[in-house]
Amino acid sequence: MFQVHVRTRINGDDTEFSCEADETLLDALRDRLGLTGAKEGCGTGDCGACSVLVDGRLVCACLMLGAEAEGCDIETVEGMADGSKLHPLQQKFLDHAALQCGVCTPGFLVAAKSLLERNDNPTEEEVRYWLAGNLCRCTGYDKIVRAVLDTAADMRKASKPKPAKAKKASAKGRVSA
Amino acid sequence: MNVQPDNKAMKRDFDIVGKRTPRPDGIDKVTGRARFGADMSMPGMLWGLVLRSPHAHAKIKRIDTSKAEKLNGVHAIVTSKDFGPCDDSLLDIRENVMAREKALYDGHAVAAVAAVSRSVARQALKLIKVDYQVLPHVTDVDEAMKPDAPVINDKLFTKGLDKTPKKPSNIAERFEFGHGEVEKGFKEADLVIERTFRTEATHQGYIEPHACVASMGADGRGEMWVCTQGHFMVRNTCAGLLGIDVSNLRVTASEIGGGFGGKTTVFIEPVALALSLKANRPVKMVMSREEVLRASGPTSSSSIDVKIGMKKDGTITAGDATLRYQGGAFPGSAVPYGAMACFAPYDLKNVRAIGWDVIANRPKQAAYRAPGAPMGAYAIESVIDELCRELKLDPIDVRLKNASSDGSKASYGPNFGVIGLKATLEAAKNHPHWKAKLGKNQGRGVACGFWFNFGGETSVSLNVNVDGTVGLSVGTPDIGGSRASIGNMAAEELGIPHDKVRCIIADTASLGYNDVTDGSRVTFASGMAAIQAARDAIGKLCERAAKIWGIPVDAVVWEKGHARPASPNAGKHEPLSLADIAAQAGATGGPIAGHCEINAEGAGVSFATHMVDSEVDPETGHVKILRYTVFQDAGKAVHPSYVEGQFQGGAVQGIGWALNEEYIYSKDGRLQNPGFLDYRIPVCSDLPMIDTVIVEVPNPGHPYGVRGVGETSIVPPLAAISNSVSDAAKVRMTRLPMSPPNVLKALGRI
Amino acid sequence: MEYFAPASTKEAVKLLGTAKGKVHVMAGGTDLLVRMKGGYTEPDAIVDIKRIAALRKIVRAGKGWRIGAAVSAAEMGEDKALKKAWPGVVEAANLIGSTQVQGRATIAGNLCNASPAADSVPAMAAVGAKAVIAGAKGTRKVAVEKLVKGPGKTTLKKSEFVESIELPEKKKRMGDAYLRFIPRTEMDIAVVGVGICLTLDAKGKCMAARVALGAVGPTVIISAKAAKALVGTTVDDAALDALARACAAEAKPIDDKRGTKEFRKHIAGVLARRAAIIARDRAKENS
Amino acid sequence: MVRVQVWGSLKPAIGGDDSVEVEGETINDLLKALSEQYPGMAEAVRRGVSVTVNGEMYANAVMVPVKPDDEVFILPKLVGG
Repeated sequence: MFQVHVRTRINGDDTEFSCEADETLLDALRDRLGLTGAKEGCGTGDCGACSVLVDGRLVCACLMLGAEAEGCDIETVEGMADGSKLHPLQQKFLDHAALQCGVCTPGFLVAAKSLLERNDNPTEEEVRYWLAGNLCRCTGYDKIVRAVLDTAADMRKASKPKPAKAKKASAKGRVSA
Repeated sequence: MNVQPDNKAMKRDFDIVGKRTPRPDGIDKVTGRARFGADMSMPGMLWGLVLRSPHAHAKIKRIDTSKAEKLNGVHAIVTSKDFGPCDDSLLDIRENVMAREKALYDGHAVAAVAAVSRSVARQALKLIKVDYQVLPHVTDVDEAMKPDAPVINDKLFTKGLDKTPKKPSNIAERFEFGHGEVEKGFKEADLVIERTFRTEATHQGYIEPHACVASMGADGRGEMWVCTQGHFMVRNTCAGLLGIDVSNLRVTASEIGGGFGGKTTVFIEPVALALSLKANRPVKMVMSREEVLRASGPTSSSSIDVKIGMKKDGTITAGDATLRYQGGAFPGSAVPYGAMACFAPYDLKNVRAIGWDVIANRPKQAAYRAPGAPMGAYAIESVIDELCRELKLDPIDVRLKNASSDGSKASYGPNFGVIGLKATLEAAKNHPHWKAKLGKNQGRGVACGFWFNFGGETSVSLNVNVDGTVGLSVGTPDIGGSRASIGNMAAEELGIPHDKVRCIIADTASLGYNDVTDGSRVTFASGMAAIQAARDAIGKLCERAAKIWGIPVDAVVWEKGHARPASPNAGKHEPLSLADIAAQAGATGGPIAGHCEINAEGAGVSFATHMVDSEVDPETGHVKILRYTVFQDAGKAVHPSYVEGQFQGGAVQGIGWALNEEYIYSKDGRLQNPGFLDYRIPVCSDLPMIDTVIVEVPNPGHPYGVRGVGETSIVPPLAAISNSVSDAAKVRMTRLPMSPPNVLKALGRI
Repeated sequence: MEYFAPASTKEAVKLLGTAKGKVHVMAGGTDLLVRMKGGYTEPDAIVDIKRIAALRKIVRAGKGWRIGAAVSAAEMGEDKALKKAWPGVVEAANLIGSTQVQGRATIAGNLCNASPAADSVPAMAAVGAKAVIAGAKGTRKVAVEKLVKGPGKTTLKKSEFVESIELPEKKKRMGDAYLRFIPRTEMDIAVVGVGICLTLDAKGKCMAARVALGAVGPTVIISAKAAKALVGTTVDDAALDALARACAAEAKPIDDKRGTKEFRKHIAGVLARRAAIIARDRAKENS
Repeated sequence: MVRVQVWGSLKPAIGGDDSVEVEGETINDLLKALSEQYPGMAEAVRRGVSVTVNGEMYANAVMVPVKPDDEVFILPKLVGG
């Protein structure tokens, strides 16, 4: 099998690896680099358990080849905490009991981080739609959504106080009830 | 043994139990460090993959593995020939993990390879040639019961009939439960409603696929790393299938990414072990999502007839139900539990439930959260709802009027002990949700549900460390925070802070046997054992204090984490903390530990009432869940956050089952939707917040009053949602899932 | 398998022409990798076009727009001007898969994957989008609905690939909309999709309309009858009813795991009605 | 003698009634006596049953004592999820 040599930066560390040309980034992270925080729940982009950030963009590591990561900056759940200091989302997930089995948790954390980096004041609906690609079978999502909303509220408090935005539910092109 | 109710303890104010403490595995799980099934690697490890039948039913004429064996990098190939004689009780499992004469369902394992990489293993699978003779198949439960249906197993003669039939069929067994005379009861009714309901098979849908690493050495000793609900079960089953002494197999439970009953048996684990045995190298196997859906253990599909009679005042005069469940290609569907549980919420004079266990060309069903109960409850609670509507009666009042209560005779036989059904109904009736206004195309439904809950074999070891901390080893995999709840109960009993107890899941070589994490038993049974182990340790701590003080041990009491003289007569001694005594353990007699090995009894049944508002789009048939409230008796909520989590998770799995989840088989008997794209579990944007009300009617069978909470929460939702949708759509729904095409059809729009 | 990441269109075309065996062009890869995982395709080579800088951009092409084939749906959603001009197309692109998939998936890939249920295709077809195809003999343009022959099949020749998608100029009193129906609220494949673009005159009467139906035939259906139901009307209830009837009649769906024929035909009408209202209101806002 | 009640489909195995009296001081005694007296019961016991004594469920603990006035019920062996 044709092997590809890939140079990347992962969680701030310059990292090189070789992988088969048709190997996913997820397999490369897990099996070549020992970064098993991202999980494979489906391998088809339907569950979000393998969520990572690539050049700041939220993606499923199972839907990207390892070879495509050449020159990319990759962030995984392993890079979220600052040493022993948890990221606020990690702490809130614990405070809100937003995990039961915990296998979807790395994906949710990375996805939620990506949301809050773009929008520090999401509505419940915005949180729910942003996280729709992350499946959780244990919690019914209730405590996860609360943890994300609570983190956002704390992060807003920590930065400069802003008047609350008037938010309208986004209809987009979805047809539901 | 049974731990006697400790009423004083139940009424007391707890220091830790009932508090929302941090979970001990929390940091690992939010930082990605927690090691799940697929996260383990071993030196020299090979990758194992399974070749699966593309046919629903086929004779396996020949398997030619010669080409695959020659492929460079392939180290072992196994087929059914590698699974020799075993105990009768394991025969079905042996055949399910590797097909023998016939492939019995789409996805049935036929052969497996171990190779140096996944890509080599994939190539090898393609080089294995299997000659199939395709046979007629049947996947539908009602079709499978017909006299002219293809017979899947010609050695299957229906059990439970007055006379065993002479001809084999797909009907494995008939079950009957009940008491009184239903026909007499129907005559006393003012209104009798009879309906037939259908539900489709669903899957537990755990996010983590089955995964394991098996390593069998040349010395005949093996180790396994497995994501499972019961590593002792994995050990005993694998050892039994491969003829290994139980003591020669050491199994460690990984962190487990959900199970819900689906990981209470084995699939790839014995195969990995067989490959490792043959290759003499560790072998890792991880199922793909497609394999999980095609070839693990989904739940039954069902077809149910219900007839219930009611008086104008709401009294149920009789209930009769016939439940038909297909449980895949082997006997053992959950139909007896469905038949036992379906009428359990009601104290009925005349009741009968008949269950038919049916086989079909589908994967062998495994347990799924209160196995068999949700479908039965769906049918019965739907008819009760319809009776209430027709007779213009309040559905909660009617349920209260007929509800089972302390001492009433259960529909399945024995008398109930102390139960909390009425308390959940009262809580529902008094909740603002019940009175909230509904809009156009919106409806509300309620339903009750019951589950037995188990105790079972449990072993716990508690070690007092030199610094006053405590190591607590339990043998029930932690599937949703049980290390927190069990550790907290031990800390409560010892009178030390919760973070001084470290609770771990010990491997099979380090602890006595434990039944699997199932039957909502872990917080109840392992908790009870942890309390007993703590009491055992306290006894020893008191002995040491007595030695240190030079007084008799019965003059020492344990209070708030300290040994104290029982009375002034015992002399004046400064209380000794657990840490004080632990520091002197070596000098006063050696290590201090507590143990408990029990077959835990007194689990105490559990009831819930669910209330749900939905909105139906009459043009598309789309159902939106607007509001949901769970009322469930937890006995005593040890860790309320995780009790709420069980309530919410069960409700949402029920929402999926009710609305969109289903196994879809095509005419050729192949599964059409083996992926999360088309096996549609609820996503975050589908749902509202799930409100919870924890009702606490203490279980006298547990020292702290605990009842299992894990399973009951999935029993009422199918019915509650169907009742809600029926209210909104103004038409009685009798088929699950209530997917848009099915709803639109029920509405008569297509 | 070999992996190539050419830096220019020219190089990509050359690779496509010379690579041996089964060669796949990869843009976002969100369909291709799923098909590889399922064993439905085993490429001998993949040509990743994301390293071609020109294909990573959204640029104005005259008064219209050119969206590079490697531009992700998320990037389209973040382009305010594009979103303002063709909200239906952008919303359709933003319905493909999850947030994660949005970060990779492209409308060119969505088109070339040639799924009958592709979300962005009816929306693009409704506004008259064109695919710009690069090949050994330079580029050619083709209407998006002409690029797909049938499920999984395109009219692309060896060494050709879609380099960009061109959207026309958004004129005054034009409005577009795309709606799809799925059983859940996210993450499903469209059971039916309807893209509509219409142009009103100064008095609010519909002068021109294009109605494109997805997932109700082997390829997207451009329905002249449905358009006719709108043209000359004020897109009132009567016109909407006629539109719904026409769409239900024009839909030629199959029964499958995602829906029955009858259901899909019915839904095509329901969605067309709802999409037309949105398109009409957008056209009014754009006057 | 202890009166033992059985689930509906076991009635034929004990002669058509829903209960039968047998001699015994533990669950084990009762199951053994039933198995010896009724071949149909032997088959059921071999495959596994749950027994309730005064409403308390015993999955496989057979040394539980029973008294003549106890309510004893034999049910299918239960599993959970």
